[in-house]
Amino acid sequence: MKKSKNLIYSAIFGVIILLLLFFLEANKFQYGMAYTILQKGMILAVVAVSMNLVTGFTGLFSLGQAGFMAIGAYVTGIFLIPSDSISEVYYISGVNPAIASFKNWLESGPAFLQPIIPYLALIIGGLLAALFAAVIGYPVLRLKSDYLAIATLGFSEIMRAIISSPQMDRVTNGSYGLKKIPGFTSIFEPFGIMVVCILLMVLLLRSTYGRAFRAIREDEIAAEAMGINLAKHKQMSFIIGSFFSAISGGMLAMFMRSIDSKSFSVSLTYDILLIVVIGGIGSVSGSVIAALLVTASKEWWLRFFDNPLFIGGVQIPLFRTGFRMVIFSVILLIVVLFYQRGIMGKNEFSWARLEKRLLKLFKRGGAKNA
Amino acid sequence: MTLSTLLQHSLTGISLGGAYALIAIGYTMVYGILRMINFAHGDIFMMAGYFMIFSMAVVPWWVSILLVCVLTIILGVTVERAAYKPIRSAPRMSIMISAIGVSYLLQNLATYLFTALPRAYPEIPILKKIFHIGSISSSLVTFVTPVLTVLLAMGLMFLINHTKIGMAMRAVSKDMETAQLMGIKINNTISTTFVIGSFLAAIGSILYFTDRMSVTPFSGTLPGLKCFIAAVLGGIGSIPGAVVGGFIIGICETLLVAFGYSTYSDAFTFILLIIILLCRPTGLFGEKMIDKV
Amino acid sequence: MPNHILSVNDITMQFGGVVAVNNLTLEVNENEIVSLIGPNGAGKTTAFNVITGVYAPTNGAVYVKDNMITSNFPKSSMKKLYAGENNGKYTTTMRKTPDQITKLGVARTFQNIRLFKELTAFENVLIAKHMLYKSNFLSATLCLNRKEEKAMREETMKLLDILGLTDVKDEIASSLPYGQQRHLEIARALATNPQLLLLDEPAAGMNPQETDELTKFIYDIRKKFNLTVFMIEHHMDLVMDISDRIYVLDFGKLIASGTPEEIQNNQRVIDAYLGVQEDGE
Amino acid sequence: GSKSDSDSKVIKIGVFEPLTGENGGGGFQEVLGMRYANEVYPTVDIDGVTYDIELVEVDNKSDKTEAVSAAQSLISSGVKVVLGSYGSGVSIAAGEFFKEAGIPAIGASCTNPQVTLGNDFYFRVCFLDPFQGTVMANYAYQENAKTAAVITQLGDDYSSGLGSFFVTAFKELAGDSAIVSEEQFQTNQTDFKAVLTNVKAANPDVIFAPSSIATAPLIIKQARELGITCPIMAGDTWENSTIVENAGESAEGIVLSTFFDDAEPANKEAESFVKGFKDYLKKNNQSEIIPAVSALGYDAYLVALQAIKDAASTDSAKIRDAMVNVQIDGVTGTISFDENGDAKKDMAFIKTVENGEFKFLKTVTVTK
Amino acid sequence: MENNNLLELDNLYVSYGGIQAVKGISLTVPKGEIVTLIGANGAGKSTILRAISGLVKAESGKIFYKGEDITGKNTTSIVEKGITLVPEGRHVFPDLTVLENLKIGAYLRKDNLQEDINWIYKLFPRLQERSWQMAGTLSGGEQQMLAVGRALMSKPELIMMDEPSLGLAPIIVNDIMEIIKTINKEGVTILLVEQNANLALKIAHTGYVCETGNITLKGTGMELLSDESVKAAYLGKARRK
Ligand SMILES: Nc1ncnc2c1ncn2[C@@H]1O[C@H](COP(=O)(O)OP(=O)(O)OP(=O)(O)O)[C@@H](O)[C@H]1O
Ligand SMILES: Nc1ncnc2c1ncn2[C@@H]1O[C@H](COP(=O)(O)OP(=O)(O)OP(=O)(O)O)[C@@H](O)[C@H]1O
Ligand SMILES: [Mg+2]
Ligand SMILES: [Mg+2]
Repeated sequence: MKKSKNLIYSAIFGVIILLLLFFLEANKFQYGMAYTILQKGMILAVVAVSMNLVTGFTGLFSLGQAGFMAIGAYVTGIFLIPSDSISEVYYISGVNPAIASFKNWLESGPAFLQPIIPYLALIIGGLLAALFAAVIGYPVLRLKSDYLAIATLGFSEIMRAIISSPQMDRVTNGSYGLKKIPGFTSIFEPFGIMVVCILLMVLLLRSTYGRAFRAIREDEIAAEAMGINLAKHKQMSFIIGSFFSAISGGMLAMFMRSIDSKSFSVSLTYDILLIVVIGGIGSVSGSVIAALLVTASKEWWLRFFDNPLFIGGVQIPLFRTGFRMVIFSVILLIVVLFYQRGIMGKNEFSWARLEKRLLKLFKRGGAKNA
Repeated sequence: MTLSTLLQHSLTGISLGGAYALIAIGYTMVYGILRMINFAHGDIFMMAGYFMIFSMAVVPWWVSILLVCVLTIILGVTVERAAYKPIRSAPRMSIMISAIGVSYLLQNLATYLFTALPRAYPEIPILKKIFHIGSISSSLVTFVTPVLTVLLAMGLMFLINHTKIGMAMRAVSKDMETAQLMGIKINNTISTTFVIGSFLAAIGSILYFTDRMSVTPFSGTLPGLKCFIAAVLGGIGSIPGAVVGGFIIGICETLLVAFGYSTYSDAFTFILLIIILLCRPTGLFGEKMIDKV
Repeated sequence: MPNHILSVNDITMQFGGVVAVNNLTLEVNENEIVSLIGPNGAGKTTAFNVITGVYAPTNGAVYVKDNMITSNFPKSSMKKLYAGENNGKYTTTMRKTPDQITKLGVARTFQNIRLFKELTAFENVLIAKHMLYKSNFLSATLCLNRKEEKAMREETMKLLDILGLTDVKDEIASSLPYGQQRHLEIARALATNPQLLLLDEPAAGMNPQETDELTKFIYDIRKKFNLTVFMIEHHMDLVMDISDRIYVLDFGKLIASGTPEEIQNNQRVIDAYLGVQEDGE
Repeated sequence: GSKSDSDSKVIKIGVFEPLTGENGGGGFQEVLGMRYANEVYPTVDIDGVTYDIELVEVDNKSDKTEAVSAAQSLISSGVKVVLGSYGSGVSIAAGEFFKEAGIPAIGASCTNPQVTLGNDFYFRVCFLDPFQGTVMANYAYQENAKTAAVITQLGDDYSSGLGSFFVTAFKELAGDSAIVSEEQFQTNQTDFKAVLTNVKAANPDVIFAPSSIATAPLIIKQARELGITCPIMAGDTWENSTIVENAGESAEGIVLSTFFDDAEPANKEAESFVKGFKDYLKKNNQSEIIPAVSALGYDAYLVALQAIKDAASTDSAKIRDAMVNVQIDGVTGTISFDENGDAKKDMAFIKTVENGEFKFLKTVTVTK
Repeated sequence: MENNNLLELDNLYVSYGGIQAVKGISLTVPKGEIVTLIGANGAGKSTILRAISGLVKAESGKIFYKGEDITGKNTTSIVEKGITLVPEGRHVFPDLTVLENLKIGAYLRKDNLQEDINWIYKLFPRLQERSWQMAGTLSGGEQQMLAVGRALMSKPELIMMDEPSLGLAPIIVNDIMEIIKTINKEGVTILLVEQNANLALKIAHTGYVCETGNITLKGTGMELLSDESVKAAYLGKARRK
C-alpha cells in the first residue's frame, strides 16, 4: 500500500516536472533566466552526484572533478564545433589537421549519425576521463584522506596546465579556449542526460557494489577483511565518478558555448564540493536539490542585492555590486552552521518524510491560527 | 646562466620560500589540532595586508606592525569562534565548507568594501632598504624573511614538543573528549592555535606584501593554495615539514622559471607534490598513520 | 599433514626495536577449537594480523590448507631489521592481501570492534556477502542479478537470526550495545562462508554470564558451519571450557602448548599469565 | 535613472561588466564611464516620444561560467542593447547568447579579435590587439630598440594574444633574433623576480609586458628593484592610475598605448567629457586621472544612443541594423564600424608616466 | 554537608537522540568507599559515568559532588573538582608517547610528577619498558594499563573506572583489583563499573545492579555476591558450582 502511494506521488511529480519543462521550453525567451539556471543546475547536479559517489559514498576525498570536467568539455567542444567555424576558433595557430579531417569525416557521415554526435561526444569524453582516472588512480588511490584530496587537486591543475600550454595550441587552442560550440536544442536534452546519469549512479549505489563502497568508507581494514578488494573497488568508484564528471563537463561546454581552461580551476571543484556538502554527504537527492538551490540563489535570486535598491525613493545604503556575494557567503555559512550534515544529511528524499514534515508544518500553522 | 644570475635566483627562491613557509605553518597548526584544512587562512593573510594599508595611513610603521598582528589575531580567533567552533562535532567535510564559506566571505567583503582594484602596500622603510652586492641587488626583506621564518619555526617546535600547552594541543588534536577528561580546556587550546597561526599569517603578510607592494581581495588565494601544498608536501601537521615544504616550493618554483619552464611552474609544483606523496604517502615529515588493528 | 587448516611457520614480526612475535610456529587442525593466550603485549593480535595479511611478517611463512598466504625473505631491506635465527631461510617473497585471504576461507573479528559504524546491522552482514557475488558491476547496476541478491538477503537474515540480532537489524551498528556489536562482528565474519574463524577476544566486555552463553554459541556455530575456530581470549573460563588445544605466548615466544589441563598446571604459564587462581569460594 | 512617472517610457540598456573577481577593478572604471554618460544623456527621443534610458547593471565576476547566467539575466530583464565587457573572455562567452537573443552588444575595451569575429551582433569601440601589438612594436623600433623581451600571462587571451602580435610585428621590423627573451607567468602570480632575472640576463632594449592592472605594478616594481632600467611597455590596460599609485616611483618611464588622451581632447564631446568626468570621479572617491576604459565606456554608451536614434525604434534588431552605419564623434575619436563590427580606428596614443602622471608622447598610426 | 557522600545522583535521566539510556537513577558514593556498578551490556552503566563527567548532558535529574550541584557543568571544570574517569575503551592519546600520556594525566597539577611516574612504572613495569613508544601502537592490554595509570596521575579524589579489566590478562586483572584496593586505602573514593562482577563485588563496599537504565538492586558487595538473582544473571556458571 505504502509502495503504491509512493509510486503515485512520484508519477504525479514526474508529470508536473515534464509539464513544467514543456512550459519553459515553449516560453524560453520569457523565462530565460529560469531556463538558464535550470540547465546549469542540472549539469552541476550530475557532477555533484558523481562527486558524492566518490567522496560521500566511497570515502575517497577527491578534489579532481574540475580536471575531469575539463576533459569532457574539451572533447565535446572539439567534436561539436562545426567545421566551418574551425578556422575562426583556431585563429592564432590553426588546427591540427587530424582533427580537421576527423571532423570532416564525421560531418560527412550518414545522416542518422548527426543527431547523436553530441551524445557520442559526451560518452567519448567520459571514456577518456575514465581512462585518465584509471591511469592516475592506480598510484594515487593509495593515498589517504587529505593527501588524496590534494593529489587529485594537483592532477586537475596539471590537466589545466596541459590544456592551456602552447604545445596544445593546435588541439585545445591553448589559452584562447574554444568557442562556437553548439548548445542544446531544448531543455529536454540536458534533463534527459541528467536523469539517465543520476539513475545509473543511484542503481550502482544501491547494488552490492554500492554497499561495498560504503563499507570502504566506514572502515577500510574491516572491508578488506570482508573480502573486498580495496584497490579494485576504489579504482572502480573513482573511474565511474570521473566518467560522469566528464559527461557533466561536456554538458557544461554545450551550456557555455565557449570554454577555456580557466573555467575549470580549483574554484569550480570547490563549488561542487559546496553543493555536495550542502546537500548532504552521502545523499543523492540532497546533491540534486542543492545543485539547483545553490545555482539559483547564487546567480539568480540574490542578484537584486547587486543593484541599488530604492524604497519610497530612498536608496537603501548597502545595496551595490558585490553585496550579492557577501550575502551569498553569509547564507552559505548559516546553512552550514545550522544544517551541519547538509540539508538531507545521509538520507534520501522520500515522500513519507515530506508528508510528515508538511503535516507538522500544517499543525503548527493551525495551532497558530487557533 | 651566469653565477650572479643564479645567485640572484637563489636569493629570490629562498626569500619566497620563507614567506611560503610562514603561511604554511599556519595551515599545518590548524590542521594539526582540528584535522581541518583552514581554507580561510590565505584570506586572513590577505586581510592582514589591508590592515597594514589602513593602519600605516594613520600611525607610524612600528605601531602598525603591532596593530596588524593584533587585528589579524582577533580576526583569526573570531573566525574560529564564529564559524568553526559551532560545528566542531560535524563531519570534517562540513567544517571544510565552513572554511570555504569564510574564505568566500572575506574575499567578497574585501571586494565590496575596498573594490577589486589593487591597493598599494605601504613601504616599511627598513625592510625596503636595497642592497647591491656586485651585480646582485635585493632589499633587506629578502634576507630577513628566511631568517625570521626559521627562528619562528624553531620557537614553535619548542612550544609544541616541550611545553604543556603544546602537549595539550597534540592531545586535543587526537581526541577532544578524552582531552577534556584530562582537564584540558579545549576552547582555549584551539584558540591558542589560531592565535599563533594568525600571528604568523600577519608576519608572513608583512614580509610577503612588502616584497610585492599591492593587495587585492584575491591576493590570498594563490599563496594560500601554494602554502597549503607546501604544508601537505612537508607532511601536514608537522612544523618542520611546513618549513621545508615552503622552501622547497619557493625555490623550485623560482628555479624552474629561471631555467625557462615557467609555463609548467604550477604544474611542476603539483607534480613534485604527487611524486613526493607517492614515495611518502604522508609527506616528508608527516606522521605515519598509526592504524593498530 | 593433510588436516592442518592453518600452519604458521617460524613467524617473526618486528616493529623497529620491538619484536612483537618471535619465531612462532603453530598448527590448527580442521574442526578444532584452538586458543592463543598470553600476557598483554605478548604478540597475539600481531600473530592474527600476520595470518590475515594485515602485516607482512619480518620473517616466516603462513599456509592456509595448501595455499601459501605469506612467506618472507629477510633478504633485502628487511634484513637490516631482522635479527632472528631464521635469517635468510625464506627467500621468495609473496604476500596475499587480506581480501584474498578472506576468499580462501579465513574470517576474523577484531580486538577493537571494527564494524561499519554508520550502516545498519543488516547492511553490515550483507556487505560481507559481496565477496561471493559473481556478477560484475554492470549487471549489478542494471539489476540483472535479482536472484543472487535475493539469496544473499535471505542468508543474511538467517545469520542475524542465529546470532539473535533480528530485532535490531535496522539499527545503526554504532548504537548497539557492546555485546551485540561483538555478536554482529561474528555474524559478519560468518557471512563470508569461512572455514577458519579467527576471534580476537570475543568475550571482552562481557560479564561471566554472557561469556557462558558465548561459549555455548561458539560450540554451536562450529557444528553448524563445520568451522575451525582459532581464538585469542583472556577469559580463562571460556578458554578452558572450550579449547581442544591452547598455545601460550609470552614476549612473542611460544612458551607452552597443550590441552587445557596441561596448560592450567604449567608453572611457566601460571607465573607469566594466569597468576594464582583465586578460588575464593 | 530616476523613478519615472507611469506615463514616461523607459528603454533599458544592459551593462555587462565584471565588478568583482579578477578584472573587477577595470570593469568598475568602465562602468563609471557608462554611468556618467547616462547622467549626461539620460533620455532619447524616438518619434517625438521621450524615453528614459535605464542602465541595468550585471556583474559577470570576470568568470566565464557565470557570464552565461549574467548575460541571461540581462536578456530576461528586457534590455535592448548591451554594453561591455571589460575582459574579452567573458564577452566571447556572452556573445553567443546576445546573438541568439538578437540583442546588439557594444564592447568598450575588449580588444581580442574573437569578440566580434563571426558575431554580427557584437560591435566594439576600441581598437584590436593585433593593431595594438603592431603599434607598440613600431614605436619601440622607432625609439631605437633593437632587442625586446616579452612577458605574458599564461592562459590569458588578452596578454598572450597581445604578446604574440607584438612578437610577430617586432620580428618583422628588427629581425628574427630581436626577441631575446619570452617569459610567461601564471595567473595570480605575484612574484616575478625569477622571470625578471632572466629578462635582465638577456639584457633587452625594451620589455613588453601586457598584463592586468593587478599584475602590472608588481612587474614594474620588481623589475626596478632588480636593477632593470630599460623601458617597460604594455598595452591599454596599463593606462590606469592604480598602477601609478601602486608602483610609485618605479612607474616613471613606463610606456603604453591607449585609446584616449585627456590632455588634448580631440573634439567638443571630449572636451566636455574631460571636464565633467573629473568631477564625477571625485564624487565617486576615485583618483582624478581619467582611465581610458571610462572614456571607452562613455563612447560605447554614445554609440548605443545614436543607434537607437538612427533606428528610431526600440526594437533590438532595428537598433542592430542601425548600428552598422552609425557614425559619431566620440571622446576617443570618430567611431564607425567595419564589416566585422570593429571600430575603424587607425591611431593609438602612446603615453608614458612622468612625475606620477600619464603624459602623452605621440600618436602612432598603422594602416591595417 | 551533613552526610559524607562524595557523589550523589538524584533521579538522573539521560538519552541519546530520543533513546533513553538512563531512566531515573539515584545512587550515592560515600567518601572513601569503593562503589561498584554491575549490569548487563547496554544497561547504561557507561552512560552514568559519562553523565557525571559531563560528557553527555543529563536530560533531567541532578548530580551533586560534595553537596555542590555539578549538573550541566562542562567536563573540564568537573575534572578540576577532582573527578577523573577512566573511559571505556582506553582512549589513550595514540601519537603521544607513553610518558607523555602519563604527564598529560597530571595536566592540572603544578607540582613535581617524577615520584608519581615512578610509582605508576612500579605498578605496571610494562609501561616503563615502553615509555618512549607511541601509545597508539601498544597492545590492547598495555593501553588499558596506560589508561588506568594516566588517571591515577591526576591524584583525583574520586576516580571512576569503566571496565578497567577489559582485555587484561588474568594476572593483571588481579593486580588491578589490588591497586584499586590500595589507592582506596590511601583515601581515594572509587566508582567502579566492571563486567567481572565477581572481582568487583569482592572488593566493593557497596554494589548497585543496573538493568536497562534502572537500578534494580543495592547492597554491600558480599550481599550481592551471594544474592541468587545476581548469581544467576551475572556471575556465570563457573562460579555457580
Ligand atoms: N604497529 C606497531 N608498532 C610498534 N609496536 C607494535 C605495533 N603493533 C604492536 N606493537 C607491539 O607489539 C607487541 C604485541 O602487540 P599485540 O597487540 O600483538 O599484543 P597482544 O598479545 O594482542 O596483547 P593484548 O592481549 O594486550 O591485546 C606490543 O608490545 C605492542 O606494543
Ligand atoms: N552514542 C550513542 N548513541 C546512541 N545510543 C547509545 C550511544 N551510546 C550508548 N547508547 C545506548 O545507550 C544504552 C546504554 O549504553 P551504555 O554504553 O551506557 O551501556 P553499558 O551498561 O555501559 O554497556 P556495556 O557493558 O556494553 O558497556 C545502550 O542501549 C546503547 O545502545
Ligand atoms: Mg591483542
Ligand atoms: Mg559500557
